[in-house]
Parts: sequence; structure tokens; C-alpha cells
Amino acid sequence: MASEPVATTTYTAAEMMIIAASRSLRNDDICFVGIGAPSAACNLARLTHAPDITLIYESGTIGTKPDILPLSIGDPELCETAITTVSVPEMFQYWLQGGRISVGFLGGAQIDRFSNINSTVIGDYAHPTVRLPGAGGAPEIASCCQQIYVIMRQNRRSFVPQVDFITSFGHGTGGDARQRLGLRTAGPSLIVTDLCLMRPDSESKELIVVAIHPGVTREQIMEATGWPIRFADHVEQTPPPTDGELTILRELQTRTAQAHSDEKRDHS
Amino acid sequence: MASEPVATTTYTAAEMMIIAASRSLRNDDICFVGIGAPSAACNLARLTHAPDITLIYESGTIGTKPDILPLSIGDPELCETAITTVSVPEMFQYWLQGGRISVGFLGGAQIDRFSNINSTVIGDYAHPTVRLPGAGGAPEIASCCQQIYVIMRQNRRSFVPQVDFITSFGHGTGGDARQRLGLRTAGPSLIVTDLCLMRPDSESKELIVVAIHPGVTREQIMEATGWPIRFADHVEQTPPPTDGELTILRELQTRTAQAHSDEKRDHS
Amino acid sequence: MTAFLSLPEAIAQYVHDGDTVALEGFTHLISFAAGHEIIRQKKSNLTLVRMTPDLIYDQLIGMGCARKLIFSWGGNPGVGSLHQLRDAVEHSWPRPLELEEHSHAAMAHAYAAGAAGLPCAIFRGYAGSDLVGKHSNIRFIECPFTGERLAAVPAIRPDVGIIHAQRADRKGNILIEGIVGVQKEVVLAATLAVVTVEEITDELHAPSPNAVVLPYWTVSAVVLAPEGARPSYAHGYYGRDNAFYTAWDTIARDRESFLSWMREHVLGDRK
Amino acid sequence: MTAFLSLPEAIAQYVHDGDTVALEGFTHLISFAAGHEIIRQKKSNLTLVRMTPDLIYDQLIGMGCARKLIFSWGGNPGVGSLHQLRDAVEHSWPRPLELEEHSHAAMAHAYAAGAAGLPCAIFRGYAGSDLVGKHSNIRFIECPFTGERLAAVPAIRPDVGIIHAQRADRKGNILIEGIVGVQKEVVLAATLAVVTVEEITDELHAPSPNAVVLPYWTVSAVVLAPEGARPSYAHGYYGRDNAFYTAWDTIARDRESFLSWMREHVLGDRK
Repeated sequence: MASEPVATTTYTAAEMMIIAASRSLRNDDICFVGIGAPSAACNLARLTHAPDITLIYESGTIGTKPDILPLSIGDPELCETAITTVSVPEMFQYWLQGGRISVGFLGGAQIDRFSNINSTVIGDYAHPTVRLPGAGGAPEIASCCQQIYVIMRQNRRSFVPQVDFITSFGHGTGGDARQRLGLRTAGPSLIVTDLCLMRPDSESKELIVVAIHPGVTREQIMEATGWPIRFADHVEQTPPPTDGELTILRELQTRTAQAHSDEKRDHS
Repeated sequence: MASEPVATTTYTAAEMMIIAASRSLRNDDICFVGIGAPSAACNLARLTHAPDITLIYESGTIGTKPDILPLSIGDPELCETAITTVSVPEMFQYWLQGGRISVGFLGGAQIDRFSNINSTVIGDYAHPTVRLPGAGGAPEIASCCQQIYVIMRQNRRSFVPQVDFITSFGHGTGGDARQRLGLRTAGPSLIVTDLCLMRPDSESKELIVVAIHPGVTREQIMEATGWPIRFADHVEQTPPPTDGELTILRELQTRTAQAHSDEKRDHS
Repeated sequence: MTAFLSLPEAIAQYVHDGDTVALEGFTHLISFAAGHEIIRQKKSNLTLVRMTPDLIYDQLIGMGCARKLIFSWGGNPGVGSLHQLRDAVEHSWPRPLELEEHSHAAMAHAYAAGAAGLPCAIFRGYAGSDLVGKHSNIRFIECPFTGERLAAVPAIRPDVGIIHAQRADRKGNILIEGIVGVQKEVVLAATLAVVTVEEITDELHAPSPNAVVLPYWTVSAVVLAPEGARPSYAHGYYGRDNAFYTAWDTIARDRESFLSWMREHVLGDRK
Repeated sequence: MTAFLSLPEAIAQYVHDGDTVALEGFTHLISFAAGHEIIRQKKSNLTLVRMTPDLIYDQLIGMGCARKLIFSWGGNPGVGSLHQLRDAVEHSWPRPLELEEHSHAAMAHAYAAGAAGLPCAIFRGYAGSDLVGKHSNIRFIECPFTGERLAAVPAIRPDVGIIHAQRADRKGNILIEGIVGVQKEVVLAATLAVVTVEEITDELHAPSPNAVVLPYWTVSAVVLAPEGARPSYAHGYYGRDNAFYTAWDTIARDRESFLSWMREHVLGDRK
């Protein structure tokens, strides 16, 4: 199955990001999975240290084990390998809102220092510079899952002092903003980027760098963040990808690329 | 299949009641069916003049065609012969409340001159003389179906001036009581008893006898009604059961009795 | 995550005196075996929740396990009354029974709200019914768009939900088929859930991708209890014992014959 | 009760200028054939409803059929933007497009409320989101039991609902399998419903008593349209053409290449 030999020292920042995210997941997690990097991270976790992890996609597929990464949130593999597929109203009513999900994975176009996320517009809502796809499941994923992990590439366009539009409420203006809104869930508790890991400060809820990926400097992180980013008292270094993690991730991505380029692949 | 020869002139009042009720149903009706006489009437209609009628039981069975009458609202036959079986929340949400049902069939312990129905208690609610089974689906069947047919044996204990307890709202205190409650459905439009057929007066909504079963007198009906019952200007005579109707009904009931007396009948 | 337990272990571990317990099964897959074990373990002061109390609640009530009943139709289907339920309501025997009475629509919506993590359900219901005002759990709200008056009931959230199902696989995933009632909802709405099953198999063999399946992590305990629904039935396994439902009318009509039947058929089963 | 029509007949008969139309299918069973026929028949001023607009709505918008879009996620899944949708919103080309934007949870609840005959749905949603206040269809109520603030959205009730499904039997009963999305809800919520199917068979062959089936009397018209979901897919029939979804990004990025593709592949199909 191995597509190419893997040299331990060679990996991309994107690979480090996905691998770091995958490590945050536990074998008994019930994950609400988004398309793209979250899906890669969740399936990598399933194929490495968390074989029993439950992956749920908002299309209604519960306990799915796709052999390739889906392009859409409802690719055939998801249903074919799920233990059950429910309707979309049931998914949002009983499973997400019902409080069944331990970890929701979100991405977005912008995130701010209190982990509020924008996936709606860049610029003014009525006259946007860029019209993004919009909310999808994100606002209620952000409020209903026990905790939220965010996975995003880090730069000054994406990590901004204040998002142009709060699609998904993180920690608002910080502190007990979630409790004041009546939310009982933890909200964003981990941000995984291609440079580092951040967690909200336990009191202020402002994001703090808690681990830095190998080869990345504090200066790079500060430069890639739109506000004066703080570092934890004891910042760890993210362990580099293992051969096993890299091999399994690359095989998964190779299988995926091949499958998605085959036109009209037949699943009947 | 015929269990015994049928003499045209010999039939019971209960048979006349079920047959008269069955005739009120149309081939394109979507019926919400209760256990007992309603179930017998609906299935008789299906086995005679209305082969395409859709029968729905509140257990979730849609488009069912049982060969024997179910004892309970959820007997195995109902699911085995249905075109689909949905959950009970879906039944009450999408199918009943969704306004999909053309005719709901109700019975009860008491009915009054404005077709309000009691199936909860005889006497005071807190200290009842008789504790009846209760509402079940009836209150919302009464409000959500396009119209309601009631089937009940007629006597002074059951046809009362005022019910002890309104389980299912019929026409309240008459007139536009339903509209004043915001109801958009017709409510009870036909009462079938073992003596006659009644319909609400188009204005006052008080029940009026519109047809009398063969051999029954006006005096009998007056005696069996707890209020001064009115008769339509032109009261029809209910046509007696045909040989076909009687044969099919009796065969159905014979099959049913046999099946229900077989202990632990296996449906696997 | 899911424990595989014996029936006595599961009831001892998950059902406690004073709990709110819902044994569901809408005229199908009724948890008779679990109910009988509750009786044998002499659980008391239970608030019992069930749309259609059926014979098993008649037995639990008659044996004095319940202090309150939340229900919507309390009869012997197609036969008549539940005599032990009536005796409790009409004569406080063997002890008084508080009633919280609803319609099916209300309870179905309330179970769905419980499963959906909502505090209440809204629906078009109870119009003109005298059930309104008999307890404080039927209220009304206005639709914020149309102004229409809608009924509201609180979500049902039992301490323990108990259902019977066709089968489990070895991880504890559950398959339910046929008349599925509120089986999924009660498991998702309850704090703890016990599922008795006809069989435990290596693979679940769900017949369709959209089969009614409860993942193992929604279930606290799985109990192998073949024929655990008799005299109710299990679609695909065995039929409903309608003759027994009819016979129960006579058994339960009299206190002595009821107790004698319980002693012989339920209490005598073990120990 | 159910009409069996050709696709041109069904669209001509059931979709009118100015209608509110929902073509659904949550990343599966998307009604491409029906959408293309709407474009060919030059329907205009439509209010289009759909959780995930996808390529078919990009095409309808780019061809000028829509005046308003009610949606919750408007991208090309896993690929990026819907460029025609963006062009309409950012540059009013080919015409301005009014947006009523929701979350998935809101629209899923709103479809369910439509199917359930309710005027609105309540849910735990929109907490702290700037989507609140962008239009008048997100409001809040208080739970009459707990006082908790709950979001409310009006029920979705399209004039016409259009879905693609696996098959129909000769009476018009419909079987839907796999990712069933809001297929059942949109048919039940809509005043009229058109269902295109892969095949029409003598028997429905539902794989389980609990399969997702729409009875014929819920459907206005059934249309035989094999491969009617391509480049989306039909579980059990054919797979998703992910390569085309990726290629669409280039096709739709430019007005001329978009129009040229539409002329060749959609408008040229007939007449």
C-alpha cells in the first residue's frame, strides 16, 4: 500500500498541522468532522492511535470509516462505511443539539484572539469584498459540541484582532462570555495551525501559544498573528511527525487524489 | 374462505354500524384508524368498495393491509403489510400534525350534542368513578385530521348532554367554536351508531339524525340519546347490509378471532 | 463504553428507588423481562413514564413499585382497562398513584425534545381539551412569526430509559426494526439507557443504510434477554401473544388472582 | 393521484415564474436534471431554497433564474466558492440576488417544521452569531418551563419541492436510500412535489420496514430521469463525479466559459 518511502526529516507544514490535530483526538471521542483538514486529521487519528474513534459527518453518516477522504461532506464512502445514516434534521436535532458530540472540528477564513470564527464574508455583510460559503453547521457545532478544535493555516489575513463577521461564537469578548450567553459547552479549547498549538487562557480566554512545531520560531508566529500573541509560561515543542504518521497520512492522501480524479467512479 | 352461509335478512346492529361506517369512506381517503370498530370499518371498506384506501395506525404503520384485524394498534400484521413504518414522533409530527390525514376515526365512552368526546374519566377527574384509558392520540386526531368520523354504540350513558371530560374537542359549545380556537379542520362531521347516522347542523353544529338504520324507530333513537335529539327534514333510511358486505365482514372477524386465540403465534 | 451485563446486574446497577424510569416500546418490543426484574428487585417510589402503560406497567403498579405515572393511554389494547392501574387510581391500592396525563402527540414530541437536547417541545395540540390545567406541564406559547398559540410540554428526560431490541453486535451497537415507536428517542433522552436484546451477533446485519441503529456509545448496558418482550413481540423473532393480552383482563381484575399470578410467573422465576 | 410525467411536462406544469422552489439533496441525489430543465424553460424570479446550493444552484443563479436565495452553505464542497453565486452577490451579475442566510441547524429544523405543519421551529441555535439580525426570520422565544432563550425560525413551505430518488413503483410510491438529507421533509413541506427517479419498478423492493418511503399521495408528479442526479450521485446506482466538481471551479470562474458550458451542455440538450 505504501506509495513512496518516507524520510523522517521531510514533511510539510500542512502535514505537521494535520498530524498535530490528529494527536489531539482520543480513541473514545465522538467527532463532528468538517471537510478538508479536519477530515484528514480525524481519519488519520482513526488509522493510527484511535481506531475506535466515532466520526460523524453532518450529512447524517454516523460511525463512518472511509478508505479515502471525502471531497464533500456526503460522499458515497461515508454512507457506505457508516454504522447508520440518519436524516439531516435528525443529525442536527438528536445528535448535534442532543449533546452527543465530544469534539467538533471547525475551520474558517478568519479567527480572532477570542476564537470567534468567520466563514461568512470578508468586508461588510451587505457589500462584501469576498462572499464566503457561509455558516453551514458551524454556529451550532460551536455551541453544542462539548469542545471545539479549530484547524487553520496561520497568517495575518486569517488570524485577525477582530473577525469581520462572527459566524461561530467562540469566547466572544473573552472571560465568561459563553456562560453569559447561556452556553454550557467549553467552546474552542485548541487551535491547531501550521506553526503551533494555541489554547485559550483559562481566565481571559485569549489565545495563548502552548506548543510550537519543530523549526518554527516565536518571531514567525508573532508575524503570522494579527494581534500581539502571547506565549504560555512553558511552551512545549510539538514532537515531529513519526514515520508511521507520515506514511499513513500520505497513503490516505494518495488514495484520495486517485479516487477523486477518476471521473464518474461507480459505487453501485 | 367463507365460514358460514349468510342470510340477507339476518345481521346484528353492530354489523350494521360497522358496515354503515365503512360506506362513508372513499377510495382516496387517507385514514387514521383506531382499534376496534373503526379498524373493522376501515378494513371492510378496503376489502369492498375502497381497495386503494390508505390506512394509517398511530404505531407508525402507513398504507397497511392487514389480513386480520389487529388487537392492538401495533400488531405485527400492521407493520408486515405496510408500505413503510415510521417512528411514533414522526407519525405525530409529519403525518398527523402535518395535515396529511383526510379522515380520523374516533370512538369514546361519551359524546355530547356538539360531538365533544370523553375517553378519560367518568365522574370527577381527581376522584373518578371510572378511570378510562385516556386520550392516546385522540385530542390531536380531532384537531388535525381534515374531518372526523365517530363510531359508537348509542345509549343514554354514551350519548350525554354534556361529557364529564372533554378529551377530544368536537364543536365545543357549537357554532364557530372551532374557528375561535384557531382550528382549521372540519372536526366531527359524521357519527355512526348502531341505530343511525348523525351529522352536525351546518350552523349550530348540534348533532342531527340524517339516516336511520333498517328496523330502528325514531323513538328508539330518542330513548337512546341523553338530550332531545333532532331529526333532519329528510331523514334517509340506511340501506341494509348487502350479502357481500356481511360475508366479507364476517370472514374478516372469523379470521381475526382464530388468529387472536392462537397463543404465541409466530411471525418470525 | 457499553457494559454487557446480566439482567439482574443491569437493573441493580441502573435502576434506583425514586428514579424516573421509562420502559418504552409502542405495542412492540415491550421490555417485559426488564420490568419483571424491577418487580423482583422490589424497586419503589418510581416515576414511571410510558406512552401506553400496557400490561407491564399494570404489573409494576399492582406490585407497588410506582408513585407516579406519566402516560398518554393506559389501557389493555383492544381488550379494555388495566385493572391494577384503575385500582391504584380509583382506590389507591396498593398505594396512591399520581398521574401526569398527556396525549400521544404531546409525549411523542416531548420524547423527541428530550432526545434533541431541548428544554421543551412545541406542537399544535390540546386544543379545547380538558387535559389542559390538570397539571403544570401543559403550557402555551405564541409563535414569534404568526402569533399562533401553540402547546408546549417539557422534554422527557428519564433517569433511566429501558428498551428491548432485536439485536446487538459485540461492540453494543443496537438494531431496532419494525414498529420503532419512541425507542431511539427514549435512549437518547435518558441519562442512562439499558437495552435488552433477542440476540448478540458478531455483525449487526442492518438491512439498509437507514436502518434504526443506536451506536454503542449511546447505551449504558446491553443485556441478552431472548424472548424478553413476551407477551409483546419482536418483529422478525416472534409474534404478539394476543391470547395472553385477552387473558390478562381476567387475571388482573381481581387483587388475589393478580398477586397469585405474579407470585407464580414473576416472583417465582428466581431465588 | 400521482401523475407520471416527462421532465419538460412536470417542470412546465409545476414550476412558475416567481415561485419559491426547493430542489434538495444533501450532497446526494441532487436534482440536476430537473434544475437543467428549469433553466431550459427560462423560469425567472424564483426564490430558491436549499441548504447547500451546490453546482445546480450556481447554474440557476448564473442563468438568471433566481431573485432570492434561502440557504445555509453556499460553496462547492471541498473545492471552494460557487463563482456564479459570488458574482451575483458581489457584482449583481447577471442580476442582483437577495440572500436569506441561515445555519444548517436552522434550515434542518425549518424543513422539519414545514413537514410537521408547524408555523415555526425552535432550537438551541445562533448563540452569539452575527447572522442574527441580518433578516427578520431569526427570532427568539423563551421556554415556558425553564425561561431559556431559544432560537426560532419560520417553517419552510416551498410552493414546489423537487427531489431525486432511487426509484418509484407503478403507483408512485418513492424509495430514498443512503444520505437522505431533507428529502422527505421538503416533499412533505411543499405545496407541490416533483420527484425524479432512477427507475420505475413494479414493486418498490424496500430493504426494510423502516426504509425511507414517500407514499404516492404525498407526491404530485413522478418523472423517470435516469442519471438525473449526475454529477451528484445515487446510492446504489452510480458514484459522485468528484472530478467534475473540481473542474467546475474553472468553468464557473469566468462568465464566458460558464455561459459557453451551459450552452453546450444544458441549453443544447433539446430543441
